[in-house]
Amino acid sequence: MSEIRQDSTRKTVDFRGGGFAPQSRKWVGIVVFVVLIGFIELGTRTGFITNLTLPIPSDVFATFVDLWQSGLLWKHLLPSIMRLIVGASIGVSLGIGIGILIGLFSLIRAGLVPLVAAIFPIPKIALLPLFVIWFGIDETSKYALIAFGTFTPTVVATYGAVDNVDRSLIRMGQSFSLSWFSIVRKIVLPGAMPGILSGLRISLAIAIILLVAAEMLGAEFGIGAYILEAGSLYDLERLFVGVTILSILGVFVSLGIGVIEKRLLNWRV
Amino acid sequence: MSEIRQDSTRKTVDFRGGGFAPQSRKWVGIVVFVVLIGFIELGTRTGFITNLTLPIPSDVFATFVDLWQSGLLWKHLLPSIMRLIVGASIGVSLGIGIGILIGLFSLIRAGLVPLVAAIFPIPKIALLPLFVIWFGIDETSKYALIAFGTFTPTVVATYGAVDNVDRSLIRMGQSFSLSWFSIVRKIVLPGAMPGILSGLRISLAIAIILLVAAEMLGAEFGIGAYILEAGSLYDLERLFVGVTILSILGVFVSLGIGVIEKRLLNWRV
Amino acid sequence: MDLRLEAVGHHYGDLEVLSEIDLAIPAGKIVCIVGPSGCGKSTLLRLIGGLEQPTTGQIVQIGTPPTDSINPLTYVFQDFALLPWRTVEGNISLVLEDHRMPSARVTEIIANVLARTKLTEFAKAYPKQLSGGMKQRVAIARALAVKPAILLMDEPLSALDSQTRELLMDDLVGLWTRDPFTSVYVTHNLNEAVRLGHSIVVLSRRPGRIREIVDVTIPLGERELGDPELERQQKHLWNLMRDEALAADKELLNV
Amino acid sequence: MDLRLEAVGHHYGDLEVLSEIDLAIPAGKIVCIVGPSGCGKSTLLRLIGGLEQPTTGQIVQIGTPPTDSINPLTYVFQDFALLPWRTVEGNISLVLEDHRMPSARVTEIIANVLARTKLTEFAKAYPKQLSGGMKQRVAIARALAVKPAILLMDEPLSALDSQTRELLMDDLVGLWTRDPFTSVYVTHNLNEAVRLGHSIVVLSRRPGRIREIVDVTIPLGERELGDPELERQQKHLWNLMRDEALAADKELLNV
Amino acid sequence: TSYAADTKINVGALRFTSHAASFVAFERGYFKDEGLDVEFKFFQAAQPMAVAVASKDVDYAVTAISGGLISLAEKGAAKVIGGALMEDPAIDGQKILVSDAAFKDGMTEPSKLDGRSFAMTQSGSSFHYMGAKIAAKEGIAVSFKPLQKVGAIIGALKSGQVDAWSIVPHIAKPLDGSGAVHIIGNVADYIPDYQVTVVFTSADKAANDRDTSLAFLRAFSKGADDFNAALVDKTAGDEAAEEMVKLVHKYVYTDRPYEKAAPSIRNGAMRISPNAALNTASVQDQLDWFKSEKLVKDSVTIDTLVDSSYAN
Ligand SMILES: Nc1ncnc2c1ncn2[C@@H]1O[C@H](COP(=O)(O)OP(=O)(O)OP(=O)(O)O)[C@@H](O)[C@H]1O
Ligand SMILES: Nc1ncnc2c1ncn2[C@@H]1O[C@H](COP(=O)(O)OP(=O)(O)OP(=O)(O)O)[C@@H](O)[C@H]1O
Ligand SMILES: [Mg+2]
Ligand SMILES: [Mg+2]
Repeated sequence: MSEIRQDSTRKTVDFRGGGFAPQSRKWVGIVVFVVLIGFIELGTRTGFITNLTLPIPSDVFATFVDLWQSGLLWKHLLPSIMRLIVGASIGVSLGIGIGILIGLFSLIRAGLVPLVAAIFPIPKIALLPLFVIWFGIDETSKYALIAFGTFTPTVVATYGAVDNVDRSLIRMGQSFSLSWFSIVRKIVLPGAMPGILSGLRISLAIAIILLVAAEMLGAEFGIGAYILEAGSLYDLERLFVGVTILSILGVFVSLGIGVIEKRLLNWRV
Repeated sequence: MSEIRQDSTRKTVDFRGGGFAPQSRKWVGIVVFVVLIGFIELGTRTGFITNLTLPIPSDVFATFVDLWQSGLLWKHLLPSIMRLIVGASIGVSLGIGIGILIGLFSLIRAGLVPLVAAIFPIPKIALLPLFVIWFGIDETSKYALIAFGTFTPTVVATYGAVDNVDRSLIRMGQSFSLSWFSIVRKIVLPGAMPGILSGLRISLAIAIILLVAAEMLGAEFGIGAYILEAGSLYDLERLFVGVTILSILGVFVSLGIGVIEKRLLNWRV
Repeated sequence: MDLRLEAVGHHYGDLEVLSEIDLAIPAGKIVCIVGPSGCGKSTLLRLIGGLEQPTTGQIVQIGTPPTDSINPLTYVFQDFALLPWRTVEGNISLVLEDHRMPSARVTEIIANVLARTKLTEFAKAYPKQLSGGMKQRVAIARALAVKPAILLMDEPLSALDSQTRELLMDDLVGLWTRDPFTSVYVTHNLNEAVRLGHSIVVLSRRPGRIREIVDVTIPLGERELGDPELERQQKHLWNLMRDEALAADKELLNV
Repeated sequence: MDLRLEAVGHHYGDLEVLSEIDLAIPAGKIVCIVGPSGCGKSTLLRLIGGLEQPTTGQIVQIGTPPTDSINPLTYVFQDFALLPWRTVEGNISLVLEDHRMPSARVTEIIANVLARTKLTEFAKAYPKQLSGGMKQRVAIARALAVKPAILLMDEPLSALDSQTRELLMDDLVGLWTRDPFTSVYVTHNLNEAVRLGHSIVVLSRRPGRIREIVDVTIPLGERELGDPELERQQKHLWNLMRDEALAADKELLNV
Repeated sequence: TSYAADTKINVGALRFTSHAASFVAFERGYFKDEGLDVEFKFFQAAQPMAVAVASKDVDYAVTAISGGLISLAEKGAAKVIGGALMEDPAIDGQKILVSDAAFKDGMTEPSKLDGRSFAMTQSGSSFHYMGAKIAAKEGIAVSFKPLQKVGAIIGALKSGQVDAWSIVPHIAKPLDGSGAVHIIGNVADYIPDYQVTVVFTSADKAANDRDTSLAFLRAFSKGADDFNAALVDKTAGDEAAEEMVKLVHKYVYTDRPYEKAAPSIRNGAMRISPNAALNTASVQDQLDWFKSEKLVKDSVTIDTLVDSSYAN
């Protein structure tokens, strides 16, 4: 190995890497919330923000405590959760079923994909009058509306997920002469699971959003009904309590899917 | 090379591959539509489907032709498209901007991601009374509602896309001592483009869905207003005309994004 | 069981990929197939394994596979093709489950192939925990579990780094020496070809035709890194292929 | 310009990756670094290029880079790291754009490096149209465009098939012979190391330490496939590393 | 009457004081007395309630005459069988409101609303009808703003984005009290004997289940009589009024404490047509107006909408 000059200028190599890698700083999120709410509290109290624009956060909180202590919270929350569970279960399971059929069979794909694409941009509230005729005014119509709203995004996510299953794994299954049914059950379905779950995240957010529309249909209790009533009376405190509950519900559902993903997909890198 | 026995049983190798590869059969989609509409036409004409449940498709078509010939179609369609364009432009550009900031800066990410997650499941119709106060009942509030609705999904899609930009490309940029700004502009942004565009697909579908909610706010003309009026008058023919227009609008927007993707992302494999 | 390819040709639409392939694959031997990129090696292997049907010609089995062979024509893939959601064990049991065997038998087969590929202690590991070399060992164990009459290997070592490749070549030679198997082995790597092949089939550029078949007579167990006879054969192969490899490399792909 | 590593060590959190590396990289020579998987070769190269900062020790430049060197320490990556949305030309101009050169100068540089890497006719092609070998040629052209004082190459040929690798080794030797450059060349492949390295640094398993430095004295241009002296060196390296490679392979990753 | 013999019916209702007749009839057992086992179905808006009657999820309901109701009648799905809320010049009825900004701008009486905006929920709603009638009588032109929801209208009015509106007194009075909105007139001055809401059922029930329908109307009327006596005419004394407010509070403003709810309930007391009598002339006028606005088909006649055999 040849020798290196010792008498030359010496300088350490410049650092030019780093960055572009998000770091976790949980507390910042909390700070942002606290500052935001504090600012609104101050603004509404001093009148700098008029009471028409936003309610006073502490009043909203007091209203929430009232709602809780009166026991009405659960009376509103439980039916809504029930509607979410039943409606989303129907919509999601139908969606996954049809999505898989679309993913597996060219004929079904050709027939149904345009239909799903046509249904996707239809606003569900536009169909409310029809839902009353089709499904009545009881729970059925609320389930149906939520199911309908979750169905289309689930279908799209599912067949996308099936399409994305690594074809080399399927070819492997065929090369070992696995039956068609084994390939679907043991390779296609688990392979599509990550895509289906991340579709679920969107579907369930939509389900929560649709709660309000669903409870326009003759619901006495329910967070959506509570919000609608507050809105029609222009009662901002209650409106914000309702909206906050939905928002928290959404965050919990999202966390829940995160947990399921961790459990079910721990094989992922 | 050793010799092969010639006298043995001979049998060609069994075929066991094929399948699991979708083929395009465009006509099936058309057939499904034709059969479906034909069935409803027959059902509603014979009374097997009551006139409360569904309108007669040919009546819907006649209503559409009327709407067209009276010139009212454009009177409704143009303001809606205007609202879509302005509202979605605001929401999408803000969303992309904030999404990129979240993707690039850990502090902004930590502060804003929880906020966006909390806003996501809030149904926009619940906030209608507030939007009236905040933005009035003229076009501003309609733009704001559509902008608000498209903002959150765009943010989520954008920072996801930035996160997914191949880190090895960024490291390459750094190794050539490119400036931070060059890396963002020449590597991060183009790399995030496919993800941003596929997020746009969802955002714009949401924008169309929100048209109805937006036009709840004092709109005289607009497809959403047309649908709402038809709904309140239980005029099924007009309701279906309106819904069909939205659905076609959705399909066109989706095709449009497809074209943009082809243009902009022709570098993709 | 032997295999014979008779005037096999294949098209994808208008693209002719293989043309006039006549080839015998005798039992107990490893036949290596080399050729420039895109010449149709993988296609040829898929035809042999029945995953695709040749446009012309036919591929015949001569003789019957051993009765205990569960899947006579079995693949080992370049990308391992392990199910990431199953453990090593689970990946092997996958290919046995469709055959309604008593579960004791399944356990026995799995234990046996894991022992042969020195994987016993990794039975419960998930693919993501394994290095590339270990993953390919699992794929080989899975292939052995179905007692193949013929092993079809498509660049099984290409995804591995060269040190791991060296180790796995030793493993394959060990497996063959203890219990000779029949194999069609596709590779780009001429060193692998001369180390593992009893005969080496050189294909031309697309449409792939047989240009030459080189027999290597040194017994498998005695071939070593740096053997001058092997080096000579390798150099001969490289000289045969160099220009075509260069041309294949320079080709613009239309995607 | 020479480089000197002085007692360089590196940790990722609690994981010690490199320990006590002392190494000189003299101008005009190619230093190869080999070692088992995960021993810290890529980390070492990132430290040398200033993409990461060593936990202990320091890396010093001795002497100044030539004044016309735009980017003295320049990488060539295993995965090519080409921007798929830019043509071959565009990928090269990318690394020149930040330096406010007259555009005629940029065009001239691009034409020059494309000619040196025999890529002139591919100037307008997109990466997706190119084979792996061509992509790596583009990456090399890009690296040459900034007139590096030292080329840092991280397994530049590992993603290529062995025939293409052979062709690119010839190209690299050709480039060096015409205009000797300084390079740190990380590889797994001992054959590459003995074909391209003036000296070969063998690292131990993680934490990587220098086990041995092997000098290869045959001039680069005269080294050939199958040269017995090179075969001997390669075998020696393999014997040094075999057990560690095996152990590295068997390690369970915790992801 | 034995419980087993009771006819089960569903009655649609909004939680408004204007629906009090049904609540009274239920609470005081008048339905039971008629052999009706009533279950209330509550709605957030009148329109879905009308559809629910058409779909037979609800048997009887009370709502304003709207384009939707007429359209459903035209489809042979709904029939009006009686009257409910009505304007009575002697009683505080629906109010005409203007925003504070408009008020300060000089719009102190309805005649000055020329060229101004008038809020409504939707085209073909009762607000639309009222606004149009007021404008016609004053000989002025107003522009209508559809805002869908009462809440949105209140917001728009408070922030001065629409100029005028008309609404039942229990909503109008607190708004006037807050200072953000001003009452400038009474609807009754423009549409005397206005039949604001009507009792309706499905066409099938109206034609084929007369006994039940008549029983419902009888019980409903008794409830209306009690309500009118207690809170409208105030002939039953303070105690009865107090009791009536308490009864209504079981259904309306349930989440507010009684003290806060009581004034709103008292404010909301408008006359409910005695004997569920229907002011056919007013209905005819409304129908004619809907037709003239092309909101309903021209082929609709009063007989399509009203089952006159019940009109008494
Ligand atoms: N399913 C297919 N449809 C159309 N063309 C195909 C298909 N599979 C392969 N080809 C084309 O056929 C040719 C041969 O492909 P094949 O994969 O058999 O080559 P190969 O020799 O295995 O190449 P490599 O060395 O890159 O693995 C290529 O040009 C390829 O693009
Ligand atoms: N950014 C990082 N953070 C934490 N650990 C890292 C990081 N980069 C590398 N490592 C770990 O450091 C060790 C050395 O990694 P490095 O990539 O340098 O090894 P290598 O010798 O290049 O391996 P290979 O032969 O697989 O390329 C590995 O165990 C790796 O998991
Ligand atoms: Mg291949
Ligand atoms: Mg590395």
